[in-house]
Formats: sequence, structure tokens, C-alpha cells
Amino acid sequence: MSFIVDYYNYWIVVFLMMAGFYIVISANNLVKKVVGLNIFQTSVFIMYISIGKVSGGSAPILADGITSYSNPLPHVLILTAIVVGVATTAVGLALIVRIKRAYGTVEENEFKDKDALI
Amino acid sequence: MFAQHFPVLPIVLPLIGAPVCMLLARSQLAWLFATLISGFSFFISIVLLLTTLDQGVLSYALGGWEPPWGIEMRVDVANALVLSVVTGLSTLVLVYAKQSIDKEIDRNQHTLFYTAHLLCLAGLSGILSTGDAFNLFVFLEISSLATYTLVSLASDRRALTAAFRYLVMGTIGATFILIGVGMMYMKTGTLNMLDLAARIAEYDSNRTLNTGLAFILIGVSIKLALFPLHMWLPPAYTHAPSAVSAFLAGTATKVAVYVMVRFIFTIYGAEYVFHEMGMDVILLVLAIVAIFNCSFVATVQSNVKTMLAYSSVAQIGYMILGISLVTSAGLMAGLLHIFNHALMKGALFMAVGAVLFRTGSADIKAYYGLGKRMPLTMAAFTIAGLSIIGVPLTAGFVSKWYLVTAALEQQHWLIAFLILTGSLLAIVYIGRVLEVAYFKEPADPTDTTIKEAPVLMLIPMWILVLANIYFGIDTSLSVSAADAASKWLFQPAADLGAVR
Amino acid sequence: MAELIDLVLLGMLAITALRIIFLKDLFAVVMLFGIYSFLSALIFVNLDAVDVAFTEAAVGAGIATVLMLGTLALTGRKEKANSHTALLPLLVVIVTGAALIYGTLDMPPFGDPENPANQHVAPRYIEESPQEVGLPNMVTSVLASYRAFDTLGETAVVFAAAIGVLSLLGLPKQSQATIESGLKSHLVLRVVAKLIIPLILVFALYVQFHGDYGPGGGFQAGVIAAAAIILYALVFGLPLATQVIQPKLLKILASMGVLIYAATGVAGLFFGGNFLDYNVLASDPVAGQHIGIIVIEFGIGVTVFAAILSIFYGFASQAERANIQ
Amino acid sequence: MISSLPFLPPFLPLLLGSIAAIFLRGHLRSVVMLLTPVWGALQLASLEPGIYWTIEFLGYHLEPVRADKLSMMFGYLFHLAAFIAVVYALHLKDTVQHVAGLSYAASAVGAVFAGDLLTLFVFWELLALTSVFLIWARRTDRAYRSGMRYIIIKVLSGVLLLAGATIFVKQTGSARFAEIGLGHDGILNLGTWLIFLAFGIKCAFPFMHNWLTDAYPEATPTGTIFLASFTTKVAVYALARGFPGEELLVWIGVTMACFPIFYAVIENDLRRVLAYSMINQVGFMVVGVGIGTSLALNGAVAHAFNDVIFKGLLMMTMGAVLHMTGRINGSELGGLYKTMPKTTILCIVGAASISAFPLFSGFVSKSMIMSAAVAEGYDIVWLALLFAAAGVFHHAGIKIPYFAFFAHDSGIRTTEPPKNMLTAMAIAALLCIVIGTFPAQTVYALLPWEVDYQPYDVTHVLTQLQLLFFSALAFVWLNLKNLYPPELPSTNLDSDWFYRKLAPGFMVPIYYSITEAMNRLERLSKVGVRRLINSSYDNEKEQPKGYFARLWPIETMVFWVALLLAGILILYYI
Repeated sequence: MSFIVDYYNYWIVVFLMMAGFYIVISANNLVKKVVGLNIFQTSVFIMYISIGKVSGGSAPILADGITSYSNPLPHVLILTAIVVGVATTAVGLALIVRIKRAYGTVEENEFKDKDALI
Repeated sequence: MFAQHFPVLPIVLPLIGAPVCMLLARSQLAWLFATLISGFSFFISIVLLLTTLDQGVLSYALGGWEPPWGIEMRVDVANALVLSVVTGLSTLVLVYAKQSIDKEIDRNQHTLFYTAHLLCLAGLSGILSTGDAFNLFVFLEISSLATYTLVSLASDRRALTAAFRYLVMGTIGATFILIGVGMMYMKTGTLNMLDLAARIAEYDSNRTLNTGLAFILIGVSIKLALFPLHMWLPPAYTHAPSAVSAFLAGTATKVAVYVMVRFIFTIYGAEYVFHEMGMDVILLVLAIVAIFNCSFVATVQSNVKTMLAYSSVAQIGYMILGISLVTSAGLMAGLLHIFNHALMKGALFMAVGAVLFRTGSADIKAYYGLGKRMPLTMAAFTIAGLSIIGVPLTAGFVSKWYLVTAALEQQHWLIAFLILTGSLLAIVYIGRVLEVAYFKEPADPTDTTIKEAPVLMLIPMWILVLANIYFGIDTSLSVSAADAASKWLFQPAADLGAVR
Repeated sequence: MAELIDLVLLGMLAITALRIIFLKDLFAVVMLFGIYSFLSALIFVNLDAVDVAFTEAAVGAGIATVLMLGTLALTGRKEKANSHTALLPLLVVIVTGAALIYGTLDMPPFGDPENPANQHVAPRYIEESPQEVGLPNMVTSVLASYRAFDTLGETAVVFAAAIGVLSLLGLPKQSQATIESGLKSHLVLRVVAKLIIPLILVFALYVQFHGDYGPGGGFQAGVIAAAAIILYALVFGLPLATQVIQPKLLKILASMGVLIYAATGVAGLFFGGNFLDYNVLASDPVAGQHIGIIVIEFGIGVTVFAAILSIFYGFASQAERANIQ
Repeated sequence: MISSLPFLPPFLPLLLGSIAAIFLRGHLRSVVMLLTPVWGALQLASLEPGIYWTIEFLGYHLEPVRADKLSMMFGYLFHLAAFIAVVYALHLKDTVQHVAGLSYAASAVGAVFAGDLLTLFVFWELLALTSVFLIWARRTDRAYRSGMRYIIIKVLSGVLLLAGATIFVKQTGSARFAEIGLGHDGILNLGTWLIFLAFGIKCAFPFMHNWLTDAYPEATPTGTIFLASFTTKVAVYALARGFPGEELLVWIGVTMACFPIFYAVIENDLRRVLAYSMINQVGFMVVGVGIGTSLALNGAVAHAFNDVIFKGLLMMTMGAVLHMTGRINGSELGGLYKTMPKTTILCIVGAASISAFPLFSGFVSKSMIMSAAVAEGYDIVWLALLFAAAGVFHHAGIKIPYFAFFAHDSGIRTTEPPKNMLTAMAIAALLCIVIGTFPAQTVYALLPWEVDYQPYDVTHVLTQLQLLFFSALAFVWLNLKNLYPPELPSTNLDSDWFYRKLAPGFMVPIYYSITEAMNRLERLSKVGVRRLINSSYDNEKEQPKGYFARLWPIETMVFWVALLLAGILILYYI
């Protein structure tokens, strides 16, 4: 049982990572690709936060009577990463909107044929 | 007074410059300001390069927090060299951009262009100078986001799909690096590069660290467009505005090459990456396939910009080849090629941009008879093209020479032979353009609108061309810097060996 | 107990992701993605990362979902049927996943305080930062002081995203014209919104300045404040919103935020310290840290607010244009 | 780094002249171009032997200018040749030819004064680049394509030289260009062999000679004069410097001296006949270099010296014929002596020289090589050379003047060529006679190695005269019996009835089948390359196709990422 608890988080992370990857590969629709990309990124966030967790610890905010805190460093890193992720998503979505306007479609296999060389 | 802060200034200057540029709101002012900022960064980078050649390494603790706890800027010869290339090319491109942007980008987006350019410069400088693995990821994302913007600014709709492809691949690459850094952190509890190196050396071989390395190497390989992960690059460079192509071709992928060098040599140590995991064989094979495949693909392109983009992927193959030889000489050849390639590709893309400026097309058909109509531009193209081929008295020859000798030093006869044969393909694709430019008659001889490019485009182009010749003859500066850098990079690995 | 919650939540997350793969209705995909983000925020809370959870809820579940919905409104909500089978990729993904899971078995076990990650650098943040920086929230200390340069970069990323969206979609023209838009007919909504929006803004200010003591800070505050204006724009229409917060102002604000942050760093130089060294800002280092952190958090808040709002404006103006056509 | 002396590197005057020619027009250009070689030669005369300018490059000492007797001799020769060629080209208004010609001469001079392999390589490539314009200057499609083939082979030679030099320099640690020798220690001797091969291509070794017979006849009348003077002579110089006494060269040289004769006899284009005869003459020089005694080496370089002049003279006369009549095929010419008497006489002087008549220049150098062969005990070589010498007389000495100026009257009536052409030919003819008559005061004085040799003794003169006599007899007899191959309007290599009658029966078929095999290989590789290009380029849509050439959709890119990740991970775990 402890073996499962020890690594369960990472297994789910790997599963989510691959799920996100598979969506990016299999989806034709660009919006769905972006969703896949987001799932992929979120899995990494979970990995980092799992690293920083200390069993029996509490949130890293100083309080009386608490001696064990979880590691604050991964939290900081992931705060940054989340913002980076949403920034990328915003630019990606803006590109999709423009692509729709220019090509009339956001299905990858459709606009592929509209230009001689995309 | 500010001399001790120089390691951080090439990042902070453009980072402050970007919002100021945005506030300036007028195209002319923003251009002038961005060029000045970039030029000043260049000046600082040169000072840094000279200082590091003299003193070895400059460490700068941000916020006054000492390294493993705070973030450290760590400038040594290796990154000072690449930093000079990036800031120098950025300055020249900005000078060049003035007129090319006027024509290619909508007027009210000019400030956005200069802001994004400065952000991109700040990001690239940050990647180069930082001594912190996570900080590297942050700056990577700054430069990437700015780059997507820069690419998509072009008026062609294909630039949009190109930017989107780039965005997806770039995000996956950056996230891979993030995963790798996470795995390293998991095993070591630190993010500082030197600290990481010391702690990784304590492990013999470890699956988590190996997996992390795999993620990092693939992530960086996407960013540096290593074959077969290069397919985002050709459309992005083809459809981006000319100035952007010139800047990116010379810098973005080269900075990624530097990142790969950093991770391999400084953090994991060449011993660990190459001897225990046999990564050198994988890289070597990919590099050679990249050289041949992409050089060949370049020869069948009808769009000259695409052709140059594929040629860039092939040239990156040469750099990776140098790295994968696992010798100081090979690494030095790779670093030298980063420097020289920036000179030649920058000049080539500028020349192509000038042709695009006058003829409105980058197709090879537009080049018919251009030798007479745009003599200076085509002369620049010719000399830079000869440099790509590796003709003596050009910078390209110097790097090929060192690559070949590095391969020969290891008795890799076949590799040396392949490097030289690869150049033959370069002769073909450059030769195609020269042939139509000088030996074919223009399609429409009466068209008088096609004349020599404007002076503001010619000056930076020719500075690069002359630099190609200068660094092909007097190699003392470039070679000694690359040599010092490769020795410097190899040195920590040797130290780690002693610890183990 | 915490482990059990963790197991369940992660399981739900996996199921959500699996469902997203096979759904063709993009609207449902995006809603599920919102749920996915929300679930991960819950997981973060469970793993003691309250600040991260706050951000994920505001940014991932909130802003990202709104932007995706906005995109769907412009591009259509159905994914077309895929013409080719994706068996080979599936195989490769499964093999990669298996290889990775094999790789995880060498990792330090989850939650062990003896893990290297919790040993080397982190203890100093936990033990010294309340004295060195003087804040109870260690995450804020690390974010705004020890790793302030990362955070400066992060602010620049947000700024860069705003630049990107601006260049792609542009900003709406500030119009006096009274175009019929928004939810004018929904009286209840309008009244409730008028009541709630000031409350949200006050909450944003609270989050902004309470970040030193509890979860929160410039990012969350900026996003919440932006959300208030977004809500206003949704209910009362974009033209009205652009009269309240002018698009031009947003450009200036976004730039100013970054400048405030960077200027705080430069101030350190002039007082004889390194870049972003707050110790020198006041005679007492801890007081200096306090000043520095408040100022840069303010800078972050301003940039994030302006950037998120201008991104929203960008998308909204496209929708507006699509409506007119 | 550069310790400069107040002197000009020898190639500079010619180079400056060529640059001046770009900007000047009319008589001024003529004067400048005439003065340039003179100035260069004077500059050369003031040059003391020694090494000038050492440069540190890539960690090696480079010696861009090294003057010793060998390089000085070639230096004078090239200036002389440049002067004659410029005189011959004066009537032209073509800037391309003038500029290319002078800069071509400058690169040849630079190459012979290069003291290290890298500098040599630079000039080696410059030789190719400048000379190709002389072919393109003909401005016909045929010339263009032939020039393309020419430049490709020349660049290949350069690449081989660079590769070889890189390996050689790496192994020996010195970039100096001195004696290399094939027997150098090291893995496979690859470096030295590559250099040897590079020299061999320029020297038109058998099977590598096609560029010469392909390109030279396609160049302009004046262009061919320049071409004939420099490239192969630089190669001979390089061989003499790098591989003296290499026995392999003797056999290569003998082959070169013999095989072109068969082609030359059946060839119709008279300039191509001369091109073949050029390979044959270079063969003599290569034999001399291969023998490697000071007598033989002297003979080789002296013969190079003379060859430039008499071959130039012959080429000039043929150029004059082409210039005046527009035709160059033996079958279309004839009877020109009536209207071009001066040219005819000059041509006969050249023919006498190349056939090594006593008192003409060819005699004094060719006999040196023959004597050296005898002295070193190469009897078979001597016999083969004798045969080759007879063959030369046959095709160059008799055939050229006979078919161009005599034979059946073709009915063409023209005039003498322009004055400058005549002058140039006259200078060359005069030199042929002066050198042939007073060798000790002219060519022998310049020879790099100490030697005491007297060409005019009874044995030499008698042997040569007998040889010439019987050779002439054979020509007459063959012609009378109508056995001499008729001058067919087209080149026909399949007329092998001729080989069986006249040639040693074994050699030609072997050579023939090897050529055939090479041709087939060439055809196959051409087809292969075309197929490769066809499979990766879509001609209809004008865009690349094929898996790696077309753009991948995002899914494919991401798929490759996953594949690579899985691959690397699995490789690690195994």
C-alpha cells in the first residue's frame, strides 16, 4: 500500500501528461489542441507541488503551534509557471481567432490544403 | 560605479526598455530608443566578454541573496561570447528593421514590434546569463512569447499558422525543460546550476536524473530545431518579417544550442551524459542526418527564405556534431560556429529581406537577373553564401576547418569526410540562387522599379559581410574566445570527476 | 486522511482528462477543462499549496476558461470528425508513459520530509525567512524577495502576452456609440452585478495587500480586479466598459507595472546594493524588505490587471466585430 | 602579426591590372593591360629569394609568398604568357575576358609563389573561378554547360586539396608546402593521396582529363590562349614541388603521353586536337617529375616553359582561323595558305617546335626528359616516349597545318587576322626559335636545379631527325593509300577499325572499355540524382514533396517528440 501511496501522484502525473500529449496529437481542432497543451502543463504543476509536500506538514504560512511546513519553493515556481501557462494560452487562442478569420476554419486538416505551403 | 552590475544589465536594460518603448507610442521614437538600448547592451556585452577573457567568471547575486537561495547571474566566456553575438546582431537588425518594417508591418503596430523585439532580446540575454535552472525557463518563455508575436506580425496569413505551430512546439519544449528541472530538483533540492552540478555528481546513475536529462535534451532539441524536431522552424522563418528572420536565425536557435551545452557540460557533466548514457551517439547520428537531409531539402526549395531556413537546420547539425565529438576541440568548433553562423545567416537573411523589399517576393523567380539590378545586395548574398559553403577567407571556412580537425583528432575519418561532403550540398543550394541572379535575364527587363536596396538596409548587411571576411582572416578574437569558452566548459566536468 | 482525499481527487482528475480526449463538443471540452483546473486547485489545497491553488482557480479555471469560451464563440463549438485513425500515436504515447512510470520508481517517495528536495535549500526559507524578510507567508518571501528576479520575468511574460494579443487582435475603439450589447434585458443580473462589482474590487485590494500574511498577492489581486471589469463588460456591454477603463489607459498601466517593478530593482543599485536588493531601501533591512515587497507586488498587480483586461478586450472586440458582421 | 616589407607580392600587379581593366575603356585599358605584365615581371626581377610575410592563421604558420628558383621560373613564364595573351586579346572589347584573363594569370602566379598548402588552396580555387569566365564569355549555351562541368570538376579538385591538406597538416603539424611524397606515414596516407588526386585532376591525369578536352575547345579564341597557359602548368609546378621522384608519376605520364594520340588523330575539331596534344605534352612533363633526377625535373619545367609558348602559338593560329572563318573543323577547312600566308608560316614554326625539330624550342626540353629516362634505366618508358613523340609530330606537327592550311581547297577566302594577333603570334614564334637555338642563354639560365646538359650532340639530333622522318613517311604513306582516317564531319569514337590497325592491340580496347564503364557510371549517377530530385520536387505544383521536404502537421511534429522521448528512455533502461 505504501508503495502505491509513494508513487501514486507521479503515476497520475504521467497519465495526465500522456493524455495531454495524445490530445495534441489526435485532435484536429486547434482549440482542443490548446486544451491538451494546458492539461499537459497542469500535470507538471501537480508534479512540482507533489515534490514539495511534506506529510503532516501545513501550508507554508507562519503560524503558532505548527512546526512542520511544506516546502514553499515549488509553490513559488509553479505560481510562475501557471502565469506563464495562461500567457501562452492567451497568445495561442488569439492566434486561433486570427487563423479562423484568415482561413475560415480551425481544423488543421482543412487549412492544410488552403495554401500551397503553410 | 556600475561596472559590478554589468552581468545583469544586458537583461535589465531591454526589459526596462520594452515598456518604455510601448509608452513612446511613436514609430520613429520607438525605433531610435530600441536601437540605442540594444546598442548599449552590445557595448556592455563586449566589456563582459573582455572581462571574462581576463578574469574567468563574474557572479552576481540578485537581491543580495547568496547563490543557492537567491538567483545568480553567472557570466563566463561561453555565455559572454554568445551574448555579444545576440546583442550585436540585435542592434544591426534594428538598424535594418527601420525600412523593412515600414514596408512589411502595419503602421500602428510598429511600437508593438519594437517592444516585442526588446522583450525577446531581454529573454535571450536572460537565458544566457542566468546561473539558475528555473530562471532559465522563465526567460525562455519571455523570449518565446515575444517571438511568436514577432513571427505573427507579418501580413501573410501563413505567418499565423507558422506562429501557431511554433507556439505548440515551443510550449512543449519549454514544458519539457520544466519537467527536467523538476526532476533534477527532486533529487538534489536545488536549482542553482553549479550547486546542481556538484550534487548530481554524487549520484552514479539514477533513473530519475536520466529521465530528467532526457526531457531536458529533447526540450532543448525542439528549441534548437534539431532534426527531426525542426519542422516548426522553416515555416516560421519563411513567413516572419525579414528583420525577424534575420534576428532569429542568428540568435534564437543558437541560444538554445548554448543551453544544451550548459546542461550537458556544466550541470550533468560530459562524463555523465556521454559516457554513461551514450548520448553522443544519438546526437551524432541526428546531427549528420540533419546536415544531409536538410541541406538536400534546401536544394529543392523554390522559396529562398525557406531554403535558408532549412540551411539553418543543417548548420545547427554542424554545431551539434561539434558538441557530440566530446572533445574540447569539438566543443570549441561548435561554439565558434555559433558565432560565425550568426554572421553569415544574418547577412543572408538581410539580403533576402532587401530583395523582398524591392521585388515583393522571396521566390527564386524573383532573383532572375538581380545581379545587375541590385549589385550590392547580391554581392552581399554571394559573399555570405560563400561563407556558408565554407570557402577560405570567410568565417565559414574557419569553423568548418576546426570541425574537420576536431573530427580528425579523434580519427573519425568518416565524419570529417561527411562534413566536407555536406558543404557540397551547400554549394548546390547557394549556387542555384547565384546562377539565376547572375546568368539569367530578368523576367521583365522593362521593370525599372527594382533598384538597389536602401542605404539603411545595406549598411548593417555589409557590416555583417565584412565581419564574415574579417573573421575569416583574423581569427584571433573569435577563436581565442571560443577556445577559452570550451576549456572553461570542460573544466567543471573535470572537477566533478575529481569529486567522484 | 489527506492521502485518501489526494487519491480520490487525482482519480477524478484522470477521469476528467480521459473524457476530454473523446469529447467532440468543444463547449463541453472547455467546461470540463474548467472543472479540471478547479480539481487541480483542490489538489493544490490538499497539498498545502494554498497560494498556488488560489492562482490556479483564478487563472486556470477563471481567465483561461473565459478566453477559451470567447474563442469558441468565434470559431464554432464542434470539432469535425477525424478522418484518420490515431492508433500509432496511441501506441507511442502508451509506451512513453510506461517508460516514464518505470522511471518514477526511482523517485524519492511522496511526502517524505527526508527527500532531498526538502533538505537543501528549502529549510532556510522556512526557518530564516520570517526573520530575514519579516513576512509570515513564506511563499511571498521567496516569490518577492529571494527569487524576485523570476517574478520580474513572470511579470514580463504577462506583459509579453498582452503585447502578443494586442498585436494579433488589437484593442476595441473607445466608442461613444450606444451599440446594443450586453445583457440589458436581464434586470436582476444588472442589479446584482452593480452590487457585486464594488465588492470584488475591494476584495482584490484586500488580496493585494494581504499577500504578505496569507495567501494572495499581486497576481491574484490583479486577476480578480480584472475579473470585476470583465463582469462589468459582460453585463453592461463592451462599449460601456471601455468608457470606464479606457483601452489606451490599459497600455500605459501594463507598461507602468513592469516599470515600477524594475525601478524598485534599479533603486537598489542606487542605494549601493545589487539589483532587486531591498535591504538597502531603508535603514533597517527588514523594513527595506517590506517596502520593496509592497512596491513590487503593486507593480505586479497593475501589470496583471491591465494585461488580463486588455487580453479580454482583444477577444471581446473580435466578438463584437463578428456580431456586427 | 604581419611583418610587412616594402614590396608587392608577385600576384598583385596582375591583380591590380585586372581591377583597373574593370574601370578603364578603350586605348587606356590596352596600355594598362600591356604594361601590367611588364611591371609584374620587373617587380619579380627585383624580388630576392626568400619567404615574405609569415601569418599566424588557425594556429599554423602561413607563408603566402615564398620565392625560390622554381617559383621564380614559373613566375617569369606566367608573366610572359600573360603578355602574349594580352597582345593577342587587344582587339577585343569584352571586359569580362580582359578582367578574367588577367586575374586568372594573377591567381596562377599566386599559386606558384604560395609557400603553404592553405594559400595554395586559395589560389587553386581562384584559378578555377576566374578561368571559367573565359569559357562562359563565348556566350553560347554549349559553352555555358561546358563551363558548368568545368567549374564543378575544378571545385571538386579544390575540395580534395583542402581535405587532403587538412589531414596532412593535422598529421605533420606544419602547413608548409614542400615535398610531400606518397610514402608519408599516417593512416592510409589519405591526406597525401587526396592532395595527389587534386593535383592530378588539374594536371589532366588519365580518366580525369575530360574537363580539358571538354572545356578548352568551347572557350573563346582568346580565352583558350589563357586557359592553355596556366592551369595545367600550375599543376605541373605543384607536382614538381610536392611529388618529385614519385615513380607512379612516370607510368601515369607515359599513359598521358600515349593515349591522347589516338584521339587526336581521329578528332575533327582542330582546337580539340590541340587539347589532346596538350595532355600528351603534359605527359612528358609528368614523366620528368616522376623520374625525379635534377636533369629530369629541369627537363619537366623547361618543357612546361616551352610548351606554354609553342602550344600557345598553335592555339593562337587556330584561334586566328576560327576568328576569321568562324570554323574550326578540319573537314571544313583547307587551302587557307593562299589568303593567310603569315599565319601559315607561324603555325608551321609552332608545329616544328612541338614536334621537337632541332633548333626549335621543343627539342631542347623534350630531349632532356628522354635523356633522363635513359640515364635512369627506364628503357620501356624511353621507347613509349619515342612513340609519343612520333605521334605528336603526326597529329600536331603535320595534321594541324596540313588540314587547316593545305589539303583540299575548301574555297574559303579570308584575310590575315588583326595586327595584334599577328604580333602576338610573331613574338611567340620568335621565342620558339630563339630558345631552340640558344637554350643556354634563355631557358637553361632560369632552370632551378644545377645541371650541365648539351642538347645538340650528334646522337640526339640524329635520333630525333630519323624519328621525324619516318613519322612523316608514315603520314604520307597512309594518306596516299587512303588509310588515314578521313576528317569526318562529326566526332565518331566508334570507328575502332582504326585502333586495330595502328594501335598496339591491347591497350586501346582496355582503355576503351574502362572509359565506357566510367561513362555508364556517370550516366547511372546522373539518372539517380535526377530520380532523387524528381521524388522530392513536384514540378507541376512547383513545390517540394516527400516526407522530409514537405511540412508536417502539428500532430506529426508532436508525434516525433513522443517517439524520440520513448526511444531515448528505452535506450537508457536497456
